[in-house]
Amino acid sequence: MKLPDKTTAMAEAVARIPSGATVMLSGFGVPGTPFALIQELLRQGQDNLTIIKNDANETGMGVDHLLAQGRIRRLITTHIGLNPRAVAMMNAGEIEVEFCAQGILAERIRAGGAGLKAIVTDIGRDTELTRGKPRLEIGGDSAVVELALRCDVALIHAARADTFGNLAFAATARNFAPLIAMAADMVIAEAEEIVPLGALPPDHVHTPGPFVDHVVALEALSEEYGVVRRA
Amino acid sequence: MKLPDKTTAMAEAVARIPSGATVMLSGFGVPGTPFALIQELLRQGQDNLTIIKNDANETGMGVDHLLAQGRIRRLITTHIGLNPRAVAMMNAGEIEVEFCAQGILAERIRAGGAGLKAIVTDIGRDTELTRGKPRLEIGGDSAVVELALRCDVALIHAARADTFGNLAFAATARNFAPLIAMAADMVIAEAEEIVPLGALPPDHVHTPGPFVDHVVALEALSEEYGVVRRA
Amino acid sequence: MALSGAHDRMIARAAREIAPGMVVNLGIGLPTRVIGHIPADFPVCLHTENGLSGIGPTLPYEAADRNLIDAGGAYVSTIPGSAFFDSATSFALVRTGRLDLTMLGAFEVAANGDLANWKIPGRFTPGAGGGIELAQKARRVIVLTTHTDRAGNPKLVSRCTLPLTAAGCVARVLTEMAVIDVTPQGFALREIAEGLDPATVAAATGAPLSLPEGEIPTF
Amino acid sequence: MALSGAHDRMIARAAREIAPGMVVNLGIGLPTRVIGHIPADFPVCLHTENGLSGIGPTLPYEAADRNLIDAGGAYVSTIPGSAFFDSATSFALVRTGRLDLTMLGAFEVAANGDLANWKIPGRFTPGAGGGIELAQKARRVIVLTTHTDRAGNPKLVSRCTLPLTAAGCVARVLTEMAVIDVTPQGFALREIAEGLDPATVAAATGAPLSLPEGEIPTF
Repeated sequence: MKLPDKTTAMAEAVARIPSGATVMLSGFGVPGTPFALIQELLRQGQDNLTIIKNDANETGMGVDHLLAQGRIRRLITTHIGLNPRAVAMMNAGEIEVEFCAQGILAERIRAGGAGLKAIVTDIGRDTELTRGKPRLEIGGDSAVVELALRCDVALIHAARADTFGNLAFAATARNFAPLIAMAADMVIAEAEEIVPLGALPPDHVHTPGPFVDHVVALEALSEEYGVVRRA
Repeated sequence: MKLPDKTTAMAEAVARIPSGATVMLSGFGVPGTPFALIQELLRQGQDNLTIIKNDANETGMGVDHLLAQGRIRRLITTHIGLNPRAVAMMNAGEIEVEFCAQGILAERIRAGGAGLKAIVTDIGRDTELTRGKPRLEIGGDSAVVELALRCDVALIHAARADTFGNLAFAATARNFAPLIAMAADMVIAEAEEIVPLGALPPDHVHTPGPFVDHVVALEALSEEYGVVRRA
Repeated sequence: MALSGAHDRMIARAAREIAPGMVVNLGIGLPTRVIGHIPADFPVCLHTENGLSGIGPTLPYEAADRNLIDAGGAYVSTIPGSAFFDSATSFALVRTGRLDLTMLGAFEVAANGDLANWKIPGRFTPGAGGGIELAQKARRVIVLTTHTDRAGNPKLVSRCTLPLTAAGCVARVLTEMAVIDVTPQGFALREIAEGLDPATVAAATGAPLSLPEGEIPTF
Repeated sequence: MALSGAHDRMIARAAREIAPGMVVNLGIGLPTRVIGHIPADFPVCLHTENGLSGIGPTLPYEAADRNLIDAGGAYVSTIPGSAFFDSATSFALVRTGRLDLTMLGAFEVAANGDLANWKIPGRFTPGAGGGIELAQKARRVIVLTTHTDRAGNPKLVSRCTLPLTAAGCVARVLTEMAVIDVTPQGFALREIAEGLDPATVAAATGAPLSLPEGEIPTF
């Protein structure tokens, strides 16, 4: 037995994404956002996308480029407060935005990733975010049924990947990556470093290779990862 | 900021478990079973326990001791085929046994560990294992509502723990440990090695310290872990 | 944002809410500043919902790690015993009551403990982020906020007018003017900023404020 | 358990079901033995539900790692690129269709693809283990079993009498006697063990067995 090689050229991997696709993106703020895969998506021109990501990045970064070029039809997210364009486009009705409590977005994705249909929770019970969602009586208490989320493609940024697609993430760049890797019909991972089989210790793999379809090497690290001076 | 010390003496930690408690045990077969904590439970005499574990171990090991001494009232599990005593006690009505599909047991525990009320799944839909469970129509399909499981105490075997309770598991000894660590009101982890704070790289921790209440050092490794010759 | 002396004293006062051994989440904005007031040898575990337990000191630009931020985007550090985890695990910790305390910002806090901090309809809708779960599931929720908004309107109100983050979740409100508890009878003044009198606090509060008998402790 | 030549040929035949690049789970019992027939350089990822992708060769007693077993308890090994994970992640992989193929044992397989392999009421109830999810969610389910039980009763039946593991899940049955597909019209003979004739197979089968036109391939 030896494990198959899944390394793929960037352009070839991204070309498998059709317009109209539902795409999940890793990243919480900057760390973990797959900036290079997003750039390739911009270059290739796919549009009418449904994007599922924790946030909409900030002006001039990641998701913001897709918004600026009008590629996004719908955004499922938790917080867009750092992207004025996202807020403005939402207010103008140019994109649909569905907000979710952050941990419930994580769990809905994970539920899709675990092959479940839905989760049942009391989170957001008293808020407008759960208005209209089905309810279920559990233990005398009214709980909300939150449907599992899956996507056509997950785009992931990893610190290291081996050729079979085992992934390791760095620090808080992990965030949603292991979850969306489970919830996609096709997973494309860009990696800062591609290592030979056996270089990632089996106990330290964050996303097991069987979830990953394509591993793309990064030639250079996007400037969007750079540390910025904040006020 | 420095992280609190949670090292506790074995007897003191286990003394916090009352008779009648619901106790989750890590382990899939031998690897990961907390044999020393089980031995201390035997010594202290708690009974009328509800045990939640993947399996009932084999004759003369772990759960089997608790069964032999009549300490278990109810067992929630996936497979007891390797423990003739468990099968016999079930058939004789001396213990209640609730069977669950293995991955659904894992997800019910994880749901409890994620603070969810329930999960919704199509697994086991056509089997007697889901008979009597509530159903929910999702996307025109009938799915089963599986209630989350939580417990009073989780007993866990770790390869390494630091003094704050960060845990690392070895190979297939990981199995249910990270899940039950999330699903318990109190988590007691026995560790083959207790290392100083900082010795476990933050990217390689399997169970984060905030989930763990007590870390117990093992003086010797139970003989029950020994490799055995099989037919 | 530069803080006045009163704001600084509020932050220092907030730090005293943290008891040894706690697991604490400090929300975006003012609460994050509490980190600077925790002594280096104080036994506490700070959690950030983007996937880190054991937050260390905030780092200056030169020392920052591009992969290591808190939920507000500040460059933070680790300490011995830190752990990274994914977003699902992070909120599992929140929803199962493993957070002893969270401090959150607010647009409005009501006398019944309701909190609104994610949406001002038609004006600003950043989204709820992790706030709903922190508010609903931390064992103790303290709101750390300016007593009034920029226009001078009270943030402590009889009933929230904005969409709720969570109902009945707030135990205590800490402002530059006062420490106020949410009680079954509504807001109750517990401590007051040095140099202020209760009438001034009451006037800046948009709901009845009960005063303690005897002298009011200051901070 | 010692295998006869016919059983050995069945296992070797089963190995040929595995295509390059597949992710495969080999169930407890006979299926596990297929590992021994996969060439060292064959590109395949073997999965075991107790938390390992990339199973390597089974190890003898002397070389075993006490922490490294498959779901059947056999001491296995890793290969370059193996990964360990918890039980929830392991079944996430199963339930989301990441398994191209599973081979399972059976008490009974019905002509409509129903599988029963976890309970013989009143006699033996080991529990379902991971079998339900493997049967229900792997992209292709092959049953690998002796053609009859110890008493000589057929395991291939018109309708399962035992409690089901999953309904309509089995695509193919591989025994020491034959390769039989489950089709909309019921069992269909595809290949036959060398030296056997179709009538013998049909007689050992508890449901109608359609025969192919022309010569029947042997294995």
